[in-house]
Amino acid sequence: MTYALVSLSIPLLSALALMLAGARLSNRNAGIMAIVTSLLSLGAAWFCLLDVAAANQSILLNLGGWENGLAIRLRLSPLSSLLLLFTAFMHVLIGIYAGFSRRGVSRDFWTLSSLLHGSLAALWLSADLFNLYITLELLGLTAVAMVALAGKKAYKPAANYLILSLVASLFYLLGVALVYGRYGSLDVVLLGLQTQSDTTTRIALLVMTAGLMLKAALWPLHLWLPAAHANAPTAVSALLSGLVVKGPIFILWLLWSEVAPVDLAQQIGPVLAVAGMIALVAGGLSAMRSPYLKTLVAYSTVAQLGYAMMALGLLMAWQLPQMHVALWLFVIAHGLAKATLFLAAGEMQTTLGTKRVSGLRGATQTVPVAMFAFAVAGGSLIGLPPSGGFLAKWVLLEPMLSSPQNWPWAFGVLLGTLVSAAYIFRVVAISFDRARINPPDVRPDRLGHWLALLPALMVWGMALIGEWLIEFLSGGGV
Amino acid sequence: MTLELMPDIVLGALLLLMAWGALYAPTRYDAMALFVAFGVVVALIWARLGAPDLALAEAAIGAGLTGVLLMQAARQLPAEASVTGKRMPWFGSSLLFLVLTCAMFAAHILTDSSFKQAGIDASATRLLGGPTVPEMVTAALPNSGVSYPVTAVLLNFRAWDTLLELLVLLLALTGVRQLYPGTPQHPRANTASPPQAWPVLLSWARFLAPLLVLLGGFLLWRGASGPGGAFQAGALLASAAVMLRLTGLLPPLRWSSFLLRLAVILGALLFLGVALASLAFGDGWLVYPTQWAGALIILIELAATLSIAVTLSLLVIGESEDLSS
Amino acid sequence: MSGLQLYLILGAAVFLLGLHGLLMTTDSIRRLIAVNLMGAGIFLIMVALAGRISPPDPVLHALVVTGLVVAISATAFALRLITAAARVDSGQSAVPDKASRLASKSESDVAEDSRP
Amino acid sequence: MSALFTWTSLLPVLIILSSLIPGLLIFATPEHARTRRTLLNMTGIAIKLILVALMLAGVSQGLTFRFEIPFLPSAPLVLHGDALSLQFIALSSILWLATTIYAIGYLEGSPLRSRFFGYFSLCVSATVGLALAGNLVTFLLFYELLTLSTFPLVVHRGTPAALKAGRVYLAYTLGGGTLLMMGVALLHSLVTTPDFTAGGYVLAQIEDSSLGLQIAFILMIAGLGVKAALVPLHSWLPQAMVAPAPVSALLHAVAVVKAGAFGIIRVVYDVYGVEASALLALTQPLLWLAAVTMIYASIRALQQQDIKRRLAFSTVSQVSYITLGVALAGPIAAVGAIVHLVHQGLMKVTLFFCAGNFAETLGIHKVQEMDGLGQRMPWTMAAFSVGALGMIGVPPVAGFISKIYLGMGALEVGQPWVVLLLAGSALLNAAYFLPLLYRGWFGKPPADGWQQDNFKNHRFETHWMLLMPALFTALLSLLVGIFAGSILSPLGWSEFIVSREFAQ
Amino acid sequence: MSLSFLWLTVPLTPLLILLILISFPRSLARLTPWLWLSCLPALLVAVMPPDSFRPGILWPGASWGGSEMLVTSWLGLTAGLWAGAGAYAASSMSGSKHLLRFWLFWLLALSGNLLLIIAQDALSFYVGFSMMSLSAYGLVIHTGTSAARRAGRLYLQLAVLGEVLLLSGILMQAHAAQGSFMFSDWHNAPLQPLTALTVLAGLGLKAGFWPLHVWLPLAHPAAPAPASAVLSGAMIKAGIFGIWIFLPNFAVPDVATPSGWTLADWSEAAMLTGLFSAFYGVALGLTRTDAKQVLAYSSVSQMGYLLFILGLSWQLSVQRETLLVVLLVYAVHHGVAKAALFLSADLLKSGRPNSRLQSVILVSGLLFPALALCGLVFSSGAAAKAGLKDVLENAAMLDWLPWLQVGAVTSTILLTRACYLLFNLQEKAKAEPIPRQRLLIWASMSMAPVLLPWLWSPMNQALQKTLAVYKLVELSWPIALGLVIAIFVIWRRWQLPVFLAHMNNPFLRYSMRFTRRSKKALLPAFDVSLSTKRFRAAERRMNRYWQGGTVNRSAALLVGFMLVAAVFMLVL
Repeated sequence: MTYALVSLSIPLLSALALMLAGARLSNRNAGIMAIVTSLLSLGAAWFCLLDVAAANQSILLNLGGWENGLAIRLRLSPLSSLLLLFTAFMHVLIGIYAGFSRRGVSRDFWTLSSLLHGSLAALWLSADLFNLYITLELLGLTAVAMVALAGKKAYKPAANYLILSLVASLFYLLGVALVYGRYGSLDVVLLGLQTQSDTTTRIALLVMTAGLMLKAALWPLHLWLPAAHANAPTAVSALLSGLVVKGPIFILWLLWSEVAPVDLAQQIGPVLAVAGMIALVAGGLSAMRSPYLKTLVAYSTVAQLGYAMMALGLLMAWQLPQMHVALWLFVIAHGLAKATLFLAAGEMQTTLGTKRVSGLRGATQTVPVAMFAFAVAGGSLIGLPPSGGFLAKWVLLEPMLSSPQNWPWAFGVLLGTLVSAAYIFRVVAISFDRARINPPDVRPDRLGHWLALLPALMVWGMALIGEWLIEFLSGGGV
Repeated sequence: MTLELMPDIVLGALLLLMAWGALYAPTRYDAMALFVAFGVVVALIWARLGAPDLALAEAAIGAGLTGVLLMQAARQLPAEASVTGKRMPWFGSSLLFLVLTCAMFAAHILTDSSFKQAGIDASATRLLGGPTVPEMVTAALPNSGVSYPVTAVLLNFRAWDTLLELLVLLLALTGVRQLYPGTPQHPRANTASPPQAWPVLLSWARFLAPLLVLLGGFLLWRGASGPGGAFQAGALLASAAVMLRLTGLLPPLRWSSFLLRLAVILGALLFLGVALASLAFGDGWLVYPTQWAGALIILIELAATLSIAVTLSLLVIGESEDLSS
Repeated sequence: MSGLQLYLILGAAVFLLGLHGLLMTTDSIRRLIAVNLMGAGIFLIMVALAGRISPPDPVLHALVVTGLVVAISATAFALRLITAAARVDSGQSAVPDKASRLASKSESDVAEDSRP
Repeated sequence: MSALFTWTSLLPVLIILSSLIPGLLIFATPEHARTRRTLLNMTGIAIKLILVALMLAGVSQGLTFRFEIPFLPSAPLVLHGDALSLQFIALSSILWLATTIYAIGYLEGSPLRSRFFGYFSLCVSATVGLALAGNLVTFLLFYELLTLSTFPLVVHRGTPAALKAGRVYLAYTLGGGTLLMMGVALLHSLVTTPDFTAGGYVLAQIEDSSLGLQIAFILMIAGLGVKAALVPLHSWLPQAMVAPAPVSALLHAVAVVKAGAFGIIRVVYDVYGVEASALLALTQPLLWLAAVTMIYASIRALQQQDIKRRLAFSTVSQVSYITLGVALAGPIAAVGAIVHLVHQGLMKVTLFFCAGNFAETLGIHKVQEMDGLGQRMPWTMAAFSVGALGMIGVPPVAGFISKIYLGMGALEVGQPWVVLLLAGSALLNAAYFLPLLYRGWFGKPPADGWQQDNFKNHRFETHWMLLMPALFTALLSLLVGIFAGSILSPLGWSEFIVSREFAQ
Repeated sequence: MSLSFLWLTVPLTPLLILLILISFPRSLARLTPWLWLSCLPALLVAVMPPDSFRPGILWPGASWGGSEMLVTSWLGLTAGLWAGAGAYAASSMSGSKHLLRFWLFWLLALSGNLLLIIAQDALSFYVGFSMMSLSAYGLVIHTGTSAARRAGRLYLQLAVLGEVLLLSGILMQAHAAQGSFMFSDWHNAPLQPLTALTVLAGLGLKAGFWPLHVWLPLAHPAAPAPASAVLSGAMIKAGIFGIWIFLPNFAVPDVATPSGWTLADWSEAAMLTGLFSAFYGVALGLTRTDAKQVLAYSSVSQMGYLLFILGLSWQLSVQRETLLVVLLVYAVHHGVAKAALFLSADLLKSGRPNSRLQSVILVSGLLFPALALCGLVFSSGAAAKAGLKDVLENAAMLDWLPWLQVGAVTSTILLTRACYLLFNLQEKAKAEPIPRQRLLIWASMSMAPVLLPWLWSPMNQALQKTLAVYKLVELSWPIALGLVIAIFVIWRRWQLPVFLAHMNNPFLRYSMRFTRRSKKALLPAFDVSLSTKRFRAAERRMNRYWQGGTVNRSAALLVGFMLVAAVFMLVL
């Protein structure tokens, strides 16, 4: 647990230090500092993971040493340790990209990204409903601020994002209030032992779910996402899609897998799963028809979150532990893949001087590495073996296929795969157009392109540790 | 009973009226004014509900800072397209729907035992047959270092929430900051002198500001044992600062000043430092040693008050030249 | 009906009114007010719930205090953002913002495409 | 752990790496470094051939080559070199050699060669991996990788037509891949994923979950049928003809369609097993499907006026011979199916080489333009004739061996109508191939000269790198037919495979 | 040491020479006079057959050899004919275009023809047969005239059909023989009527008797004369040869089919068909005005007799050996004579005799084979006819005898016409001497019908039996009668109606129709088209609808979602 707390406080300290340092620290040094602290945090997260793997169970910590119920409790489960590691890794990677690739970022980026890192770490560790609310707010505000980093064009989407983010948090807060009013507790573990499916609980869960879905941009509450993610700076888009939307999903998962009474979860699960299926198709179709590259990638987030929603819904409906694994594998695989997609998309946009998908003609020649990265990461989104996406899909499919009455759900996965393939390869196919090449405006930035490739390779490398991951996540996910 | 509830019903009706007005008043200015009034009513309600510290906070924020914020925003915004003549489709039906929802919720509240006044079914909120959380608070209060339970909760039992809350404030400031350019270029940003204020306001400010500072200090000190605390104090101080700045009595708050930056982050930094120190040398993350708990809390509160005050004032009145680094 | 129940219902009503405002208003400031109304509704519910026992539940009060800070922070940020966005919309950008100048170094040549 | 490092377990990995690593290096090779690229290619091929020979020797000595790393729960990644894999690997390695030389000649002076050869090597790696796959999940993995690595080759020209074809190709193959994945996953949930076993491993489950097994079979065959170009899943293949000739050759002869056919062989023999397939009533529909494909594609081929398109439809028809042989589910037919895998590869690759030569040398793409080709390019035309006659089933070119075994196999399992089908198919093959030969050998060359005439003053009728591979494969297709009785011939090896498959 | 590898040289020598030709195309002119030597190994093993050869590494079951009379004599006949025609062609073709192509096809066909004879298993036979049939196409259309191309098309279509039928038959019979392709195993396997039918049809299409003759009268005239000679002399015989070895008459009771069917049941039908073919060939032949066409029809007629013998053999299993001799004698006789006649069609055009001796040679060289075909005494024809008659008499099948006599008469009439037309060719001949080399080869082949009975023992034995006077008379009067009728007709200058001469072969039309039909779109294409145009408008509307008001719409969706979820959570 100590390592987890260290991993959590390092980025927070870094953020404060950066604020304090202000203009005294050059932009570049600020970047280096943020990266180094992320690295330190990554190291701490790694040790924390080893600890958890050794203990093979969740570790609970009552803050301040107060008794259960009074104290805020932190919980370090295998999942949260993995997410800590993942978050830190993404920050290191994107930090390096932001710091050293040709696309500069303003100094505030470093403060914000450190804050984001810290708030995500706080979120993964928290096991207290109100504390989760604060981390949620923290997350939302950071995300909005980071979107606004892109400049004027992003203000409007950022403002919309902010308003909806606040609304979402408030819905969640309303639920928290009702839960506390009903059970007199905010602790996830304690609540899990108490909850019954009476009307108050139902209302509370309903509003919390709605709020979290809005926050996570789960279909049909995803309208804000494409604009916000597409307009954000490249590095920010990658963080937003890869990490930020996963926060609310974590809380949603916590709510339904631990707090909510089982019968209620079983009742409502199919609704979520169906929404996930629709998300897969609707988001995918939007991505397929989007004229802009980053919008396409953003819509693909909407679609891919459908998988997560499906996994969550079916987890609720069937109460099968594999679904935890599927859900979180999706989250991690999607995070890595999406980081690549956004970085690659941003790089290609800059190099080729166009936002349009059709501007990618000839991209395999002019920006080969970035395009390759895009395609490789896309392969994981589609779920081609042996990528992380495939791993997740496989785990998701197994219970679906195990008995005939569950087969219709598999059809959703099938559709999702096809639609993802359609939008990914729409881009890839255009990039092979040699007849009408769109010549690059500037020389490709090698470092940026290779950095974009890195997470894509990692998501395919997940195959190597696939069995271990599945075991690890199913060992003590709850 | 009805008679007993009369003030509440009146307050409630007033509240709803203000809320409605804040949303649908014909002009934006009216709406904003009504929203400020709404804040006042809320503060009243809270006072009535036995939450004086909240009432204080609401008064400082809802009636003070929010008002200034809104006015400032309104000044910069283009005129709003007229909303009175044209209403969105489904206005009525959606309202009806929400009223129905509210009625259903009301019906539920009226029938559910866990929402009864005092003497509630305590078992409902008992944790697995143990004590309720308020009982725990009461029981743990002597060890918390302060005697006022709300402060104990804020700065000890749920100190982690408060730490994060300070970060939210910082975050908002960072967010606001990066909406402004690094170096002022626009002529307006170079204004050497603050805008001319009304003489009445000027004199009021001269009188009010020290009072507010004083009151803030009092609230902070009092927070350990009674209603009050860092936030309320910080909010009041911020109000004072805003007022003084608006009247030009205070020099611009420059982000480029190291001291200002230190003041902004001090609360969070100290808090985090305490947390880390307790992790490294003490019994664990945010576990205060019992004998130092009171002192530590005061220290943190002091720093937090300063941070909150400076941050809020920057958020409210920070012009581009103030915020640029 | 007790006072508690009255305030609970009142809180819900304010919350729903805010939601209605969010549904129906198009002005950003009013939207922000709507969001604040929703928040106020929730705080009302929380404080009312705190009043079920005597003395009132300090935990809920503490939560509301924290919530208020969050709310004011977010409101301040939102207002600034809305103002900035509106400035951009009306084309009277007072000052070129930092990020876009920074971006202009590398992205000046990015074709500004407009939606069809 | 020690088992991980014996040479028998590493050999399958090395075989894959022997093309994968050169492929990756080629990507990094600058465009103008022709010698380096060629050297990399040739080194890879040489190493691969040596390794394959080693494994061939090992397998005939009874050694097992197995490599395993964990991947999914109860479905590890397994590479396993058995007799059947070797058949496919040997074919793809040899044809890789021919096709690489051909491609070097074909693409001389054209842009983006590093990319091309990089993907080319990846494609071969995927094919070899697919052949070595020791269980369904591993097979699925390489099956998808194959799709991905061939797509850049299909669209290599980058023209709008190429892109269109590429999109269609992807739509089909990724759809097929998805279906296959569903099938594999379904089967995994029923019986998990053990190694491929001669005689299959589903027999024990047949009572409990026959419906599931049937659906899994249908899904997998549909998925594999896309690549194997079974009607009605075939129409990507003729469209993919816009690709450069070496790619078409590779697609048709070795990599893609064969991957599908090979998969069908694996699924029927090593997953379900003949007995279970018959019990589940699965082979008969497959047989009909293959029959329909054979006839339909042949008739469509008749109507094509573009040489490559005609060849493409011929591929559709010929590959379904393999399916047919598998679906007949008898040992002799199995020999026919497995041996046709190689025979069709050799003959079809020859045909595509020649078609490419015509296009490259004289700019000839249409059947009508072939008049008198035999006078200008007698060697190419001769190679073309060998391939075409082999397709018809004219002895002693390889094709007739397959046909004999398929026919005998059909009679063996009491499906005499298949003989009629084979006869009809042979007639149709003749109907669409003989006119080409007629024009080539007996037509009059255009009076006003060829519309374009490259390589006019070369020592050979065309670039030697274009000519030699065609002659080489033509010769091979003759030799494997003539010397079919030798043990090392594809036929001998197929009988060896089948003797193991049907041992129990 | 076994000399069995010599069998290998039989088909390989032509292929080897072919390789040499390809490698040194420029020395073609120097090599052609020696190409006939490629038949030498075949002649050698025909004289001294070694043990049979089993090349294990060839296609499964390959086995080449055969020391019995059938193989040796047939091989000798074939090789001799090819050698003669080859030597002749070396001279006659020397000026023509595409010479290399001609020789390549020639050698390929030769190799195939030799291989099919020495094959002891069905697959080898099939290999040889295919090589021969398909390569012969190159010979048929060598001249490239439109007639040749038409004829070639029909020939090829039917050849492929024949091959496919043959292969089906082979497969079925091999299946009946437990997967063995050896003829020796087949003889103990049951024979299904379907198998018999396919084999009969497949090989019959090559043999060219009625009704499978349709290609023959077209292809023979179209091909160059040496090619016609081997086509008629050797290749169509391969069909008969094949039928003999594929469809044996070993009606062993225990290998009869369950239905009790044996080949003998078809014997009468085959004999009738054969006879009909004999007369049909004559009838059609008489309508023709082209010498080679007439000769071709004469072949149809003669193949009818061979079919008759085959049919007979199915019935008379006990007399198989005798019948084999009759068949051999008949085949050799017809092969040699017809080859000579076809060659004369070229020779007579090639020049005019420049001496009396040459004139004599010319006339006699033409008359000998023609008369031999009619059954002239002391010639091979007499031996063949007499042998057949003997068999019939011994089997007490006397009803058939008169027809043979009538056949002799009609044959005589036809051949008279053929000779008449051939002599007419002389009028169009070039005014230059006949190349001596050709004359020599031709003359030696023309003498063969007369000489062979004295050189080759089986034929000699058959001829011996005709030496009785009554037999000589019996043989001679039909010829005489035929000659009288023919001379009478010529004397009266009776002409056939013109429309008969212009009667077209309907199969040419069918062939054309088939070719054209096959190019038309018979089946629909299942091609998908990925077009989004149709949905574009709707999409635009959707885009416009969703563009503005993110917050309002999101709020509405939020409320809507809550409503739906509330229905699920609270109501249900």
